[in-house]
Amino acid sequence: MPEVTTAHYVVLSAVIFAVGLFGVVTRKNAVIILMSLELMLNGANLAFVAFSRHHGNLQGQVFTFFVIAVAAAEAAVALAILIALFRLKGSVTLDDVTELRG
Amino acid sequence: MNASVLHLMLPEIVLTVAALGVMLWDLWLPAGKKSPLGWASIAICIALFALTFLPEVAKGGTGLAGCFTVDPLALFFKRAFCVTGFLVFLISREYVDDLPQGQGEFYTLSLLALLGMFLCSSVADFMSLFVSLEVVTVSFFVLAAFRRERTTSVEAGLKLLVIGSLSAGILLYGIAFVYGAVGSVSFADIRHYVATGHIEPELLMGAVLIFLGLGFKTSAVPLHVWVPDVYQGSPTPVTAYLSVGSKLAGFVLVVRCLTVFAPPGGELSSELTAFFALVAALTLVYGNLGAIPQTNIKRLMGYSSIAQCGYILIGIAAASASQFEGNTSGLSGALFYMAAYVVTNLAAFAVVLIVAKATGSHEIDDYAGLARRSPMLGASLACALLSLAGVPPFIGFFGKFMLLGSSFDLAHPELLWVGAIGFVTVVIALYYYLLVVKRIYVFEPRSPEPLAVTGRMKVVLVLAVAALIFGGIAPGFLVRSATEVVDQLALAAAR
Amino acid sequence: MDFLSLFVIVPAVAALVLVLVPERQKALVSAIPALAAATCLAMAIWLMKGAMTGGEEWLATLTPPRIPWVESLGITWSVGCDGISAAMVLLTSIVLFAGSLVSIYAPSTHTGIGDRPKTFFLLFLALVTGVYGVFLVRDLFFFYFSYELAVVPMYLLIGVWGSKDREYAAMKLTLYLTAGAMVALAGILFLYFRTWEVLGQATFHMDDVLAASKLPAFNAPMHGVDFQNTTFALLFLGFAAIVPMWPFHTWSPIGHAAAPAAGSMMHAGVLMKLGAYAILRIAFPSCPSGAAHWLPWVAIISMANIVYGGYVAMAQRDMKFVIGFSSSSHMGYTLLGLASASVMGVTGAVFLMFAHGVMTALAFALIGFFYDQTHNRHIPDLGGLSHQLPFIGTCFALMAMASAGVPGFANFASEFMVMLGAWQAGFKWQAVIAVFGVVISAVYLLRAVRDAFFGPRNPRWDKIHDAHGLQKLPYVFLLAVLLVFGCYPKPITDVIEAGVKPIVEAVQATTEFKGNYADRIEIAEGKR
Amino acid sequence: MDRAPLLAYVTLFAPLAATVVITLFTLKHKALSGFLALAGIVTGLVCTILLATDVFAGTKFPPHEIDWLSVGGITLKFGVMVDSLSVLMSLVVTGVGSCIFLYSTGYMKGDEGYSRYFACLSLFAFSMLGIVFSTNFVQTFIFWELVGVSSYSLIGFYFAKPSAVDAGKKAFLTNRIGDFGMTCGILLLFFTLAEHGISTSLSFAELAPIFHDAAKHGLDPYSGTLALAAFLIFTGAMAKSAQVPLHVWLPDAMEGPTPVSALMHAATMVAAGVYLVARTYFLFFNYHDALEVIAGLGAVTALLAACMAFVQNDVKKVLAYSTLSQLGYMTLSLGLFGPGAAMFHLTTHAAFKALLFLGAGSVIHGCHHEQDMRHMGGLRKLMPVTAWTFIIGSAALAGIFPLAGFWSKDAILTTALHESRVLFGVGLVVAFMTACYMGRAYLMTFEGEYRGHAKVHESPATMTIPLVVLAGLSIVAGFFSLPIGFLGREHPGALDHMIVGPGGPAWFPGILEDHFNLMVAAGGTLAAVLGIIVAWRFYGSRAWSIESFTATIGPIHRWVVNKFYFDEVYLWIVREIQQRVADVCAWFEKNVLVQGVVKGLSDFTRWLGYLVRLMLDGHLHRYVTMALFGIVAILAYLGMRN
Amino acid sequence: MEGLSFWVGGTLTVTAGMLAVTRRNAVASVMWLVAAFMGMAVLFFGMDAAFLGVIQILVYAGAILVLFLFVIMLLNLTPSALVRIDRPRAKVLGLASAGFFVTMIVVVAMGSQAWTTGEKAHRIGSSAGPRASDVLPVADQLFEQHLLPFEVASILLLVAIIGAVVLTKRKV
Repeated sequence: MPEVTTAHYVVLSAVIFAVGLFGVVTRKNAVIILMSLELMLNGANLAFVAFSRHHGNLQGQVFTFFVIAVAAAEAAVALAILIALFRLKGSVTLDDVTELRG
Repeated sequence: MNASVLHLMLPEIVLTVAALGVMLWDLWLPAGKKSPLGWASIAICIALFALTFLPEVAKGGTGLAGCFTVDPLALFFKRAFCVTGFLVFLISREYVDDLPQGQGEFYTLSLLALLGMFLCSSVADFMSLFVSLEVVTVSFFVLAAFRRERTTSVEAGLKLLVIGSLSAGILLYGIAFVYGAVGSVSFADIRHYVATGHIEPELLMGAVLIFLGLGFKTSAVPLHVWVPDVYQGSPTPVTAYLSVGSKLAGFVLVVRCLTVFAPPGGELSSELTAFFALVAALTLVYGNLGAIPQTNIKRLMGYSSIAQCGYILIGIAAASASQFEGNTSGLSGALFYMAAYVVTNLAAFAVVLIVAKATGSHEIDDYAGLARRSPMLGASLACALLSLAGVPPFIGFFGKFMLLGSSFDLAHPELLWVGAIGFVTVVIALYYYLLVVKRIYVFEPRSPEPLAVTGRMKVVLVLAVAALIFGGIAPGFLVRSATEVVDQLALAAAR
Repeated sequence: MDFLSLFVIVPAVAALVLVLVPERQKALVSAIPALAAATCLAMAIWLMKGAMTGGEEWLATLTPPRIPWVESLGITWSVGCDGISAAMVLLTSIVLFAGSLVSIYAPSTHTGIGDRPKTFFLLFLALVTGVYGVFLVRDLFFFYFSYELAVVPMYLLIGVWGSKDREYAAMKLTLYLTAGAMVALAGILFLYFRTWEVLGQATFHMDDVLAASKLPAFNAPMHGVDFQNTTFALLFLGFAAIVPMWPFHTWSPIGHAAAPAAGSMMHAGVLMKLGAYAILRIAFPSCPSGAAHWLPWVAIISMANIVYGGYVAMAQRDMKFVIGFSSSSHMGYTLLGLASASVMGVTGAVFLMFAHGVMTALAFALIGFFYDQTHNRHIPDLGGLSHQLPFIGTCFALMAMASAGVPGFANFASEFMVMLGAWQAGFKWQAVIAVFGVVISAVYLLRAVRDAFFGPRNPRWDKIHDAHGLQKLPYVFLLAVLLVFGCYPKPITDVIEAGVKPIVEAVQATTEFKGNYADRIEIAEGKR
Repeated sequence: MDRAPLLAYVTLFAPLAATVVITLFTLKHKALSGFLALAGIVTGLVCTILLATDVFAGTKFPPHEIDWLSVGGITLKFGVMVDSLSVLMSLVVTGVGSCIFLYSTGYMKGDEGYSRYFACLSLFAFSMLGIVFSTNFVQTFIFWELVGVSSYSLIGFYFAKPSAVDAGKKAFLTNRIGDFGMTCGILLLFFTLAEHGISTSLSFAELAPIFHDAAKHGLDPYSGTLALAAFLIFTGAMAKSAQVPLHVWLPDAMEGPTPVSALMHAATMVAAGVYLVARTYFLFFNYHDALEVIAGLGAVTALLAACMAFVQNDVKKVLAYSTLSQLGYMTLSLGLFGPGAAMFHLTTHAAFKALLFLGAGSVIHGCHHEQDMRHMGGLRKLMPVTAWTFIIGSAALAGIFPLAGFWSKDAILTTALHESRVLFGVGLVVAFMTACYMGRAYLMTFEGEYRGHAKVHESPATMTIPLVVLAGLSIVAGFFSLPIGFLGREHPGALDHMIVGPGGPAWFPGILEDHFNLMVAAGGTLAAVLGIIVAWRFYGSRAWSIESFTATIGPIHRWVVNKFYFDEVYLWIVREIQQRVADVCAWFEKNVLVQGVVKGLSDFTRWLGYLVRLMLDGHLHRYVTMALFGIVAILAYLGMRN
Repeated sequence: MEGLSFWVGGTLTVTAGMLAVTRRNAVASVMWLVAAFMGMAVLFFGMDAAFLGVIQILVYAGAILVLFLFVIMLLNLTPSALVRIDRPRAKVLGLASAGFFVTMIVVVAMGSQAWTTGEKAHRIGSSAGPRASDVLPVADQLFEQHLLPFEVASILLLVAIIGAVVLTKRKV
């Protein structure tokens, strides 16, 4: 098993980020899209922590802490919007949310 | 924490307290009698504006372990944000007073967004940057979806949210790369690192991802995709606020990051110049072309907002190319233009609000004969749009002149092509703005009854138009302040 | 405030005052612009009189010190006046005066400015402010500022108060001219930054640019291309759109046709002259070798203007289109005069700008007069109008004569000067074609006069009235101007020549000139 | 200022003053307008007579000039040249002019545009005098054009009549074509001389000595360029003096009021071309090729016009073609080194042709605007004064001894005989034809039975007095040429003395020394008498049938009746070439430039706008995909830069 | 130890993440996402970031995802409502863009000398050595070095609270 370097973690984080992206692009369900966005943030978090270890300082870890806080805030607002949407439309499918276009 | 930090942060502290105060006061005011909140918010903006001139604040400095800095750039933008808030709150009253509920929350969130903007202009490391930016962004998620009983508003909120989160991810990834390359998130450290000649691809990639992520706020291609939809769907005061406040918050960070990634002597800047040139060109073309077939004024303003971002990016590209040395008219032009943009755009939105209130429509066709129904509204909107189009004697003309001019500096010929595209798009822009002006002046009104304008709005319009013209004829003062800001930045960046 | 700045300030202040006057005060609303116009005319006459007696030296004494405006960019408010400017200012004042009178004394108010006169005059004055600015400022930034300021109000003037196709015409005109201005701005910026490089100081002042252009470093190639050739081409092409040079002329006839009378007058009379003036004022002196490089081509294109414009005019049936295309044909002479790069030709070109401005203002005023009542400009529908409109008919015939280059009117003298200049520059065939162009212009103008004004009385137009009393004033005034300067052109040509001479001599001093104008004859020295 | 230039200026500007005053102030006061105009021209006449006393006495005046325009080393001047030539011409213009002005006050009575008429007529007098006194080519050209303008305004005087307006337009445009050549000629002349460093002046007084002594000034006297310039300048004269093929306007110009035809299209304006060539003869003298062409053109014009005069029924048209023919005569003389003879004929012709026109005008006036000779006849008894003066005029035109025409025609024929026998023959034939068609005209108008319906009356005194005066002139004008002692060759004739005498132009070939040739006189007279006899046989006694004659010559007659198809050719050029070119240009403008390029560009931009708009179709996932692609593309672009 | 955590945690995160974004049933997605976050926690632990690992489980898995679950239940997002999830074209495009993005990052990351050599760089700001499981250095960072973001984060949460309330209050 080769030695695990920072680059390995970066690649892994990119893969996780990409999985999130994939979800955002392909899913129609707004809830799943939100979850995919969370996954993307986690990808970035991984990179931060890996770099934190790489550089031997804790800024990356602290940054991750804030990212989690931001993610929580975003999730709260996002879910509130989804609820509002659901109340109006009866669904949270993106195909129903195309009134604004052009 | 010592007293000097408290002095430095006085506007932010006042703003926080005020926002919370407004939130609490709301609980005491009976429903339907919420207009004092609006007056209070306006007063807060005036007070903040005054506070920025307090010697303790104005002299600048850093605090909070180097995370918070007050320099001329921050002050310039803070003042611009005060004006933004002042005008937005003033024109919002036309709209918010009619809301069935939630006035208190509206003002609180708007004030908190303003706080986010204030923080954005003062941050000195990427951690604070990210969090402050998110304060602005999340506030706007809520504000955009504020009319939750309307599908368009909620749709706008959702679209803003998804693209916003995506761009936050991009931004984060960029910051991560920069952090990975440098080992610090502090601006000073990174600037020092860049200035000493490191140009690793990961650093470049990080920087580019950061600027791309910030492009969400400034509505630059390719993360501009939310702009037209959200502008159209959001409540009109929010659109106004979004178009100015959110954009400026993005730009102050862009400028700030530019001092980090393109300091004198740094070798990253040629790549960044190419990047900005490309993005500016794409943004210009996209915004201006997309605006041509629009029939909804708010959507038109959305595309126009993208286009304006493109012009500012020309100046940013020139700043990146000149690396705060020699001719810095690109950056000062960008700052000038942003300040001009505040007044111009808000004047336009004021008219949009009034017309929407009277006619209930945002269709451009309903602006037919506006100058007949209300000469004042017609003239104000026409002036604002022509200023956006860059026509003398309005302030937008001078801004565009500086920005486009900066791209023709023979010292960095690689920007010539962007300048050329800028010139072409100026003509296109004039076309679609004139389409609106045509409806205002040339077409006959659909219904002849005059539009009423409240005294308050009359004052706003007269002031705004006067500012547009005065700023266009005598731009010296504003240019001087912008130039001073840039000079200070150059000094700081060279350190 | 100095005298020259007053030309810009008077209309601007009048516009500001007008903003404050309520729309109901109709008398005041028309009195203010008329007063401003009269003031400007008086000042312009005084200026020209001074220039005739005192020459360039006297004009130079009028130049006030520069007022810094935006220091960091080197923008100053600086005005100045030479012979060319003096002539153009006089032209502007004349057309402004006549245009205000025509607007005020319009026989009916239907297509006149009965609708929202305040806004009309406001825009009109804004436009005039810009025009004066272009002719007087000596700072490239303010030059461009004024140029754009003069272009854009035209959109509304045409769009709101115009006639058929006004929306299309207004949009086309504005976009075309703005596009041209953009190209020219590129050239201006090149000059600006090159001057900055050479002098080490940001300045938009034309004198500084000229001073820099004398230094060898100014001409250093710009990334492989010749600096002057590129810059001149940009400046020329940009400003040529408003001249209007073929094939960029298509905005002009329809623009004229759609505009209201005073708008057309201002537009064809003065606005179109901005282009040639700008070329002469900026492109020639700053890029003399670029001028010498490109001008032979301009001489060829100007033929397209003259002949093509003339023939298209011949095929038109709308009176305003006839005059519109004839304008683009006549401006070909101006281009040819500029292309000759000789004192005679260029002076002729400037004088032609003056003469054509007055003539075409007269033409559009006259057309406006009868169109106001007939609501018809289709020439075959008219006919015999002289029976009902003897005064207007006579004026129109005289205008046609002036336009067709009949001696006695200033147009003849100027066109003849252009021909002399062109031949002198070695453009013999161009000169011959230019002479032929005069024949063409006579064909369509006489035809227009015949079909519209002569022939049996047409009872359809029995209801319309001829001009009477004060209504006649603007027409008589414009005709008198044409005749006075046409009968004795020396005073004004002397003034113009003094302004033209240094500009042309700079071009003639270049090596490029000696290569391109090998055939040129040193008439003055009688060499060879 | 000296007395002479001052008088010349007064002569020149008095009619202009009349024009200005009439236009500005007295349009409503008809009588006053007429008086002012008459006063203007009579003032001119008086001044000219005063000048003539000096000039013909041999006083020499330098030209008086001021700078009209002076730019870039080229100076154009304006001034007056007082010499025998100009004074002679001025005498013709003001003299005949005064008669005609006076005549007009009667003829135009009651016309709506009375004041306008006199304004235009005075303007014409001013323009014509401007040519006469001109000192240089440019000034000549300026007044040349002004003459065209006043001619336009007077031909089209009855602007309600489309034919009149068209005739005016035709005259103006035909003259414009001539002026086109003239301008080119002036430019070519000026710059050729300037190029060779010979002269930068266009003044006659300065150029004449140069051409006279070409070698001394380094001038190539046989330069083709200068010959071309000379010929081009002549094209101006060709148009104004209505030489083939630019003659087509003159017959149509008869649409104007008859006094106008008399003054301009018979006596003075059309003679301007001859005057111009005479004035600038120094230019032509060296260029024999140019002169040969001129002579040929003159001969052809004289011949063709005489032919066409036979078939006209409109009395004014007959006179018009006769004028054409006589102008051809003068031109012939010019081409044969006889400017003096040409000027002589010009002078006499002015008198008797004006007389004829005014006589015709009187007839027309008397017949209530009937111009067709077929509806006249027998008018001699009804209008005796008119008839007798008409006879004098016709005889003078025909060249009957001792009337004016005899002497001048004789001078031309002598010149012709001296240079070319062929052209002399042409001259004789034309002389015969002239007598013949004038006989026809007289006989059809005044003899036989009255064939019209309107009541005929003799004209008022204002009209008959000029007739009598001009008849007197037509009788005596020729005697001026008589040498003292009749055969004494060493004493040239008075006219000759005037022209080439000390007060004459700087350099000018005089009337030939062997001025009077008995053979020529006899030949000419014989031809004229023959012509009259033939006319009498056809129209007087009706011994010969005109119908059978026309049938005999068939195709020739058709050609003549159709005026040799000149008008058709021009019409074809105008319709098929000029208008087609105009249509093609207009088509190109509309469909290629406007609809094609400009609209194409704007449509393309708008289409791009729609395309961009389509990108945002409301589907969020597409937005995200687009954004991602954008980011990837930008990163790839930057990656590729490295 | 570290290698093991990388491979185990990495595999778990990626697999579970992929499953989470592809499940039709939203509840299943959430459950898989919980698994993925657990994998992340494993990775954090492996990198001596125990504090973060705990936070990850507590906040993400414990709070945020439970919130998601609540909402899903609240909205009654039955699988039947989610039948049409496939977007063939979008899938290709999404895959392609995501793939490009990753490729680019990988190329840059693998090209970086510093990151691939495995040695721990100590360049800037590495005053305190990483004493992994200790919370104190993190606290120092949070409350001393990065107090501003910490405070701002609280405002952010306040915004979120107000927002959530204003958007979901019953009465419209």
